[in-house]
Amino acid sequence: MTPVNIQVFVDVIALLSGASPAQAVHLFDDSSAGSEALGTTGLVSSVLPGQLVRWTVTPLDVQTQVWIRGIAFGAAPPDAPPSAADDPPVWSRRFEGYVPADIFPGAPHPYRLDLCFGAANGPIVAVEGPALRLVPPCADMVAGDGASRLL
Amino acid sequence: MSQVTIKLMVDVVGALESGSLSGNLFAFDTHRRLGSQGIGTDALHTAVARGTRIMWVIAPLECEAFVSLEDIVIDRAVCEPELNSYPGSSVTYWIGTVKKAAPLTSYDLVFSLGSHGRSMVHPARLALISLGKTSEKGDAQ
Amino acid sequence: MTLRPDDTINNPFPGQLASTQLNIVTLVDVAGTLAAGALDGHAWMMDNSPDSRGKASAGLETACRAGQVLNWLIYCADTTRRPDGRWPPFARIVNIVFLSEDRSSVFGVKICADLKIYGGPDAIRHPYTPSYQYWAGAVMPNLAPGLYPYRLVLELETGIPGETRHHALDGPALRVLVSTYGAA
Amino acid sequence: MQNSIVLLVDVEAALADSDLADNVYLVDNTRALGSRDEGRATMVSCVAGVHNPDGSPAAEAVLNWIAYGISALPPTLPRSFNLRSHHVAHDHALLEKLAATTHPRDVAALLAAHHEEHGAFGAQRSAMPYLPVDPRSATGEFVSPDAVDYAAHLNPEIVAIRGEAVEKGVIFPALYGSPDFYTEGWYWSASVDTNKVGLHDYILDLRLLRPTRSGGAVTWAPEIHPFKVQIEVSASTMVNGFTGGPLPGVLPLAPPLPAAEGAL
Repeated sequence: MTPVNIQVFVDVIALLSGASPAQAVHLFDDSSAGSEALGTTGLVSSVLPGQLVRWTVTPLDVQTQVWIRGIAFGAAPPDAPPSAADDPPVWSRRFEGYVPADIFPGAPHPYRLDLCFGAANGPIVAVEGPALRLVPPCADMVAGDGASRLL
Repeated sequence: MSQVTIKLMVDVVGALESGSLSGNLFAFDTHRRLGSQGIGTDALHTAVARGTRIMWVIAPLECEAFVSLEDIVIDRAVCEPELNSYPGSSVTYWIGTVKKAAPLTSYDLVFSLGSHGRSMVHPARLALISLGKTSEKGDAQ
Repeated sequence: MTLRPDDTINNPFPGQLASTQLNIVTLVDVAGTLAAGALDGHAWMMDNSPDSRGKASAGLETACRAGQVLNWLIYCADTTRRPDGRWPPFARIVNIVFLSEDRSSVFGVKICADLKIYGGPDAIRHPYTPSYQYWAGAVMPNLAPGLYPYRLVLELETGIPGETRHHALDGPALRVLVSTYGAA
Repeated sequence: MQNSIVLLVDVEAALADSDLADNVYLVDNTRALGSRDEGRATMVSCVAGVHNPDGSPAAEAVLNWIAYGISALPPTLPRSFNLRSHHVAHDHALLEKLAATTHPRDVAALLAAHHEEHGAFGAQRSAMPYLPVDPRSATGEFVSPDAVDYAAHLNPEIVAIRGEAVEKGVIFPALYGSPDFYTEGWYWSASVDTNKVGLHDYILDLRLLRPTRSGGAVTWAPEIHPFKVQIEVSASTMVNGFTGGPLPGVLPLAPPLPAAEGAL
């Protein structure tokens, strides 16, 4: 089973100049099981039980710095601490994990993505809206057939 | 008539992130040997004399980051900077001539930063000091 | 070239566009493209120009000005080295072709100066000498405002050594705005 | 991660002192990572490497260098401002005006005005290979290549990056092209081997142009001035943002699951 890559593109300067996450943050994935709202902060990624999900963040203004500080699932309050502590440094955190095998498919699992930038104690921008949705294993076999043949 | 260039290098991302130009502005001039103080800091004191032509230009730290100098707030009895643009471009600079010598004339800089034009003021940290006072170290402070 | 009303978009800071570089970023899901045999739904474009339209779609309209430097960068959805040590297949830009307004033919006027691939070092002094591989160009300084569609031609590795496939994105365009001289 | 390292040079003072010391100031964009002495000649740029648990690099580290003259034209000017062919267009315009002129006095006046505004007609400006074809002061005014004052308005140019950090394989610099007007399309960039943790020296060779007048002619002689700079390489090990450990676990989807290590 190939992993799902969720790519987060951020126009850092726009975001820090007052643009909303909806304007300046774009989320994509390469799920072979079909996803919704690609390119928006409302991305719903279809994932399979046991599948590895990887998040990466890329600045559109390539010389600026942006990192994922934390990813919080569920209805976490907006001011809840992010999932990782201050140590290790934000640039050495890799966000990836396996989809639980024992969760019923169907319902989306929303998450909050906390972004931070160059400064150590700078602002954190919370991106609300994306979600993972578990799909039954057969959904992948139809859509992902061609890919698995090639790879 | 002498001319001095004051180059204002702005860390646009740092300023937007911290909401302040303090520590995110690096000001340079070409009058070190004539007594300018604090070159490379956000508290540059430029040594000038009556008749010195001063040019203020902007340089962002990164080529993708926009910054412009919207205003220079200074005692107009000392200098009246004017906004100019390079012919055939929308890039601007400020230019002014020192009308009278003064021991210390501090001035505010008003910047516009980032793709959505956030306005930010750098208050009274930069200054013009008198060329004649150059031997008195620290006098500018 | 007809001037549309929005070519004179009322940007409150007219200096910014020409004086900053723009990045036009394409994200390609290589595996998805190879499986489908087409880029549709597997490639998206974005930029960092505040007035652009169609961001995160295949029909990006980049708002820019004459004289401005544009960088075309490409990212692949999967860039993680495999457990067997191989890298996943990747995509590169092999051409940028400006088209007529209805995209039916190649446009006869030069749109960008020095439009080509960049990022190659002057000399490979060491195996670790970096190579960046991106396309860039400067919008011709005398170009009239208007919409300039273009085709982004991509080459995708297939994972089979020596075998590549070519696909094109026909949706993007540059929207060259009226240059505003002088101060805001 | 990309480090931008900018050198600001007081070219006029450096030529007067025949020395870059006290006349170069450095700024970079990684203060948050620990770079220090920003705005000074002694600036140390910090490079934050990240490694996988097996020691392989987990992220690329790249340095970019650019040098500005404090009195030179701003780097943000779009290319349209200073096209390399401008002087040809000016010469053509002059020819058209001359063709429409009959009186010798008008011809002389036209030539004088052209010389004042754009330099000598048809001048072989490339005879000074390092000078821009259309030299301008910081205020955008045309400056004759014969004017020694123009030295202050010229950008220094990085012509080589060498020294200990290069010899020891810490940085791998090369010269790259770009369509950027400012540098006439050249800049230096390097990748960093972030396994080489610690403080490292390297040398930037900066080329300044010194005008000397002998008889009626001005000669621009290139001078190479070495300048020592430091980088400090640090490295941390990549950890999983969810588990805090080296490996990925099961995603903490709500409702919280009991510990499910080894779900796969």
